[in-house]
Amino acid sequence: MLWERFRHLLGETFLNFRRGGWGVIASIGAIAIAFLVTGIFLLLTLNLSTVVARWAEDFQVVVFLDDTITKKQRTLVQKRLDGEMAVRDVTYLSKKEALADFRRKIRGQESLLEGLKTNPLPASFQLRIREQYQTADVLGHLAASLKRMEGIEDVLYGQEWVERLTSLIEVMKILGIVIGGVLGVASLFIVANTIRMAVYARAQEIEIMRLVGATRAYIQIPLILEGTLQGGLGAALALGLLYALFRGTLWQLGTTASMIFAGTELTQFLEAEYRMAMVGLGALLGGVGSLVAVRRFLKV
Amino acid sequence: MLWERFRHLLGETFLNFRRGGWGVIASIGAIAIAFLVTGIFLLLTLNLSTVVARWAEDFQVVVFLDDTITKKQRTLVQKRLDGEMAVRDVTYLSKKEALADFRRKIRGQESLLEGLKTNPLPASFQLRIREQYQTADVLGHLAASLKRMEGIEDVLYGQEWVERLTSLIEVMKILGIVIGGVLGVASLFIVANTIRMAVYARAQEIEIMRLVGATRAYIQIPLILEGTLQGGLGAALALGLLYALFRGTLWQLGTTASMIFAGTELTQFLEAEYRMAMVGLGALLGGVGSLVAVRRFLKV
Amino acid sequence: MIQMFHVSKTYPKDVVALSDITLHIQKGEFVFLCGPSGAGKTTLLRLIFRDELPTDGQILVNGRNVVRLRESKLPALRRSIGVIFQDFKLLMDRTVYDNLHLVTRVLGIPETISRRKIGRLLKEVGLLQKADQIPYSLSGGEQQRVAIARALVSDPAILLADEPTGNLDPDLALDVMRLLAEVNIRGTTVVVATHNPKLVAEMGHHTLILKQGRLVEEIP
Amino acid sequence: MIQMFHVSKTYPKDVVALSDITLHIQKGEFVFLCGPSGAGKTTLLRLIFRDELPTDGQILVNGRNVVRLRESKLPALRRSIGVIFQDFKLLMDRTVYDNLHLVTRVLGIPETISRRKIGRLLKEVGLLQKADQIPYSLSGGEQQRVAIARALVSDPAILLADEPTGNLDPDLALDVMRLLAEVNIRGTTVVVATHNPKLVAEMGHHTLILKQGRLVEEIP
Ligand SMILES: Nc1ncnc2c1ncn2[C@@H]1O[C@H](COP(=O)(O)OP(=O)(O)OP(=O)(O)O)[C@@H](O)[C@H]1O
Ligand SMILES: Nc1ncnc2c1ncn2[C@@H]1O[C@H](COP(=O)(O)OP(=O)(O)OP(=O)(O)O)[C@@H](O)[C@H]1O
Ligand SMILES: [Mg+2]
Ligand SMILES: [Mg+2]
Repeated sequence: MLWERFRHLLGETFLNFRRGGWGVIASIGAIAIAFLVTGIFLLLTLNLSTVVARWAEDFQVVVFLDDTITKKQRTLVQKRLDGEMAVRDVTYLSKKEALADFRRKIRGQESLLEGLKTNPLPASFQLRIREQYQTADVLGHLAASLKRMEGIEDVLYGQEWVERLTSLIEVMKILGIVIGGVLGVASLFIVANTIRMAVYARAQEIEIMRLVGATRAYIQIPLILEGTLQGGLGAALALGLLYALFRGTLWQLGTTASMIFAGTELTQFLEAEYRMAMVGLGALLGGVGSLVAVRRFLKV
Repeated sequence: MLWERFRHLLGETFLNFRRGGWGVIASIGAIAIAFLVTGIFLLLTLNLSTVVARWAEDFQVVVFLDDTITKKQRTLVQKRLDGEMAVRDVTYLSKKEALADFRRKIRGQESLLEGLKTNPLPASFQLRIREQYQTADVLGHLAASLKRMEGIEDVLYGQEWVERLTSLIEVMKILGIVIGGVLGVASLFIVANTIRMAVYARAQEIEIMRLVGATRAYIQIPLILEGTLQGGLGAALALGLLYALFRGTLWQLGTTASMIFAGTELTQFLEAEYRMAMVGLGALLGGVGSLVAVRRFLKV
Repeated sequence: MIQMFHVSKTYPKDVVALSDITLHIQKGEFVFLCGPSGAGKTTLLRLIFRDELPTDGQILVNGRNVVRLRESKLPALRRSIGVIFQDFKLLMDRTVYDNLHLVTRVLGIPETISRRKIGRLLKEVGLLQKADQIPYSLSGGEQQRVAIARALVSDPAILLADEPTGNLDPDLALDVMRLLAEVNIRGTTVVVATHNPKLVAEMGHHTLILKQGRLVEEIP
Repeated sequence: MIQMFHVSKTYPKDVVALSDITLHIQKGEFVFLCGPSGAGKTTLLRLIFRDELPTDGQILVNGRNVVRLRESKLPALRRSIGVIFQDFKLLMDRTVYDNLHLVTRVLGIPETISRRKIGRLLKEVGLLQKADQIPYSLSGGEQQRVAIARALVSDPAILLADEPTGNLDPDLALDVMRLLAEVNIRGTTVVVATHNPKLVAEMGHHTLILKQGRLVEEIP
């Protein structure tokens, strides 16, 4: 009996769906567009912040050591650096290696170094900093406290670059939140309005059903299911379009993309959880939108 | 008489407008959202491409000169460079200036240069390249043809950076086109659907008007004007919201923004022409959407 | 079956549609409700299936107090009442069959039974060959007969017919009245609102006459 | 005024509504169009104001060939014809006044004249005090009278009335018929489709009788 009734409701939902025609297509399309735009932003933010993160990783803090440092002092410094939260890894660069490095850097002008009697370059620790600590603030503090240690001559870090990247990520986050918010509201708005239109278009049918003794649930559940279905389908459609766009863009970019994103495992699509969440959110939005519209319209 | 009729049509439009109630608000809202999202993209693209362009300007091509170059040869090279389309400006850097520069660059390790008898650094021309020529291709050709000139020892350019920036701009352009296209279609879709709903909601009134002898124009013009008005208002609303968002984001970012965009006259809002174009486009979209919906629905 | 005690109905803007109506309609009766345009006939019928609530007074239908009826009990009341609306209330974009089918679906009547029943009723009102057309493409009288068939498809205990013959020619009107009489004989309580005094005279049933919202005469 | 030559109308699915109708209605005449439900009365009226085109035959209205009428001339034709629709076709969400006002606006009648005219007509059908209500809150008969008033507001040369008294009690029906007769006396050609034979008998006018789409009788 219950199953019978459930089957009936589903049947009703699909019937309404078929009957809706152009309206239903328009509705799903609108939801799909809202999700598509949100998805484009999500994808951009995700990929770009990965890029920025990888680029940021390249930036190092360099701790220059006194030429007079003892072995024990060096071990102490190394220990201190290993224990530092912000530091991901530490590489030691001896005076010799530093000179070789420098020679490589000024390739073509090696003659500059010909007259050298002694090696003037200091030994150093090259630190790689964890992403979340790459702010001017943290690094400034770290540098200051390290400088106070014995055996350390100077601490250098790419202050300007760190600050640029930090604020770029910050901008992207704020924009993401703002745009996400706008589009979330927009989606809800579109769904609720679409269902309102659907309820409105079916006002006469609903009135007749009420007059011949249909229960509230009998009238409302198919409408809510329909909204849920529309929302889910819209989100799924958006996902499909997004994937097509993504592939198309990659193809268009060709080798160019691999150039920017070289080395990073980039150009990734949304992960499975994101995809499921999107469809689920679509269904939820559709359902809630319908519920609001139905409750509002069918008050009496 | 004509004026009378025109006034009547306007009056009719506003009457319909008032009567539309929630539907009209929903419609304007939908259009505003479409434009808002498009506007956000426009603003981002505009501002970011300015940033990239400024950053790109820093990248130079350096033409190293033979130590044996004659004055005449140098003048010849200078002339050639001045005549080059791709080159925006040329600065001469003598051997002495080059060494001073280098000394500045290796600050802290000046001791390296202490043993030098002669100046091993070559004189050079520092070129700044016009934006539109900053592609690996153009610069590669330029470098090759310059190298063939007498008195030129080598040509260096930041190949990697040029390529990165070039492809970043390319990605942004493609994304801009794709997203702009999607949103353009979406806007038209929303407007046409909204007007379709409006026509649909007024189907009975329209039928009665036709039956009592209203002309086609009498029925259609107010609907089309209404669509135009809705489109224009939606776009204007979007512009307002966009400005608020823009100000709000700037405020949120505070000094951070000025840090990234330092030196560039950035964080600019859309220019007057863009703003007018947006409102105009909104009105046009609204009008065309209505026209399509009206023609379609009122065929018979 | 239907009892009203001092019932009044005032619409907004102080439009008095009914005042102080007391009446009693027995189970299985066939009652005419007469009166000029605007007398309150439709309003009285709408009170019975609780489409409106009275401003005053009590109404008992089938032993249930309609005025105090809880929302959850409303569907049960309405399922037991068939209504032929004065303005038909047909869905103009569904076929005649689907218009009737809507009711059997709401009532949960199994498909096979529903199909047979709809077929029989459409035959009785002479519209079997129009089953697949939409009401929009039917004449006024044909639409009215669809409305009549729809009201009967649920085998209601009470049938309320609001001007069911306004768009029918005299012959058809008599046919329809005979159909209602038949339904009545099978046990349904029937209330017919009409201003066709000829019909009332011919049928000779219990008649209530309304004038300006008051019950002015009762012919048993 | 209205001439039909061998006019036939077949709706989709081979529904023959009219076949081979030839008739002539003089300027200033008052004609009844009778026949059972589905006989084709409404269809015949719809052909006159070109709401439908005939499948065959020619129709002259006011000297214009309606069948060959160019689209741009259609509004002029319709402005000269007032129609009382069988299903009223009122806007349920506008006041009675606005429903009539819609017509005077379409016709471009100046506000002051329009206001006076609407007031007078509403008074004649007895609805002046309901001018600011929406038709939804009116009784069936009241709605019908609004439809009648609306058809008259344009002072049409031809008035087509489709079952204008179906929802009216005999007294009101007679009043309305008298109103139509008055309009006729002032020069308007009036065609009334009805299945109320009593009315026809009482008024005693030129009568056309349709049966199954054929003109079976003509009582001059
Ligand atoms: N929803 C409503 N709101 C306000 N007034 C209403 C409403 N429904 C009916 N009325 C008024 O109540 C009175 C009685 O209306 P009702 O419809 O009951 O008359 P009726 O007897 O059915 O008339 P008819 O024979 O013309 O259908 C009328 O004056 C009408 O205008
Ligand atoms: N739009 C349409 N499409 C298809 N068939 C139609 C359409 N309009 C009317 N018919 C059919 O044409 C025939 C004549 O209809 P019409 O409305 O002219 O009858 P009528 O004489 O006005 O009847 P009534 O008195 O019931 O209003 C009917 O059988 C009807 O079903
Ligand atoms: Mg009534
Ligand atoms: Mg008819």
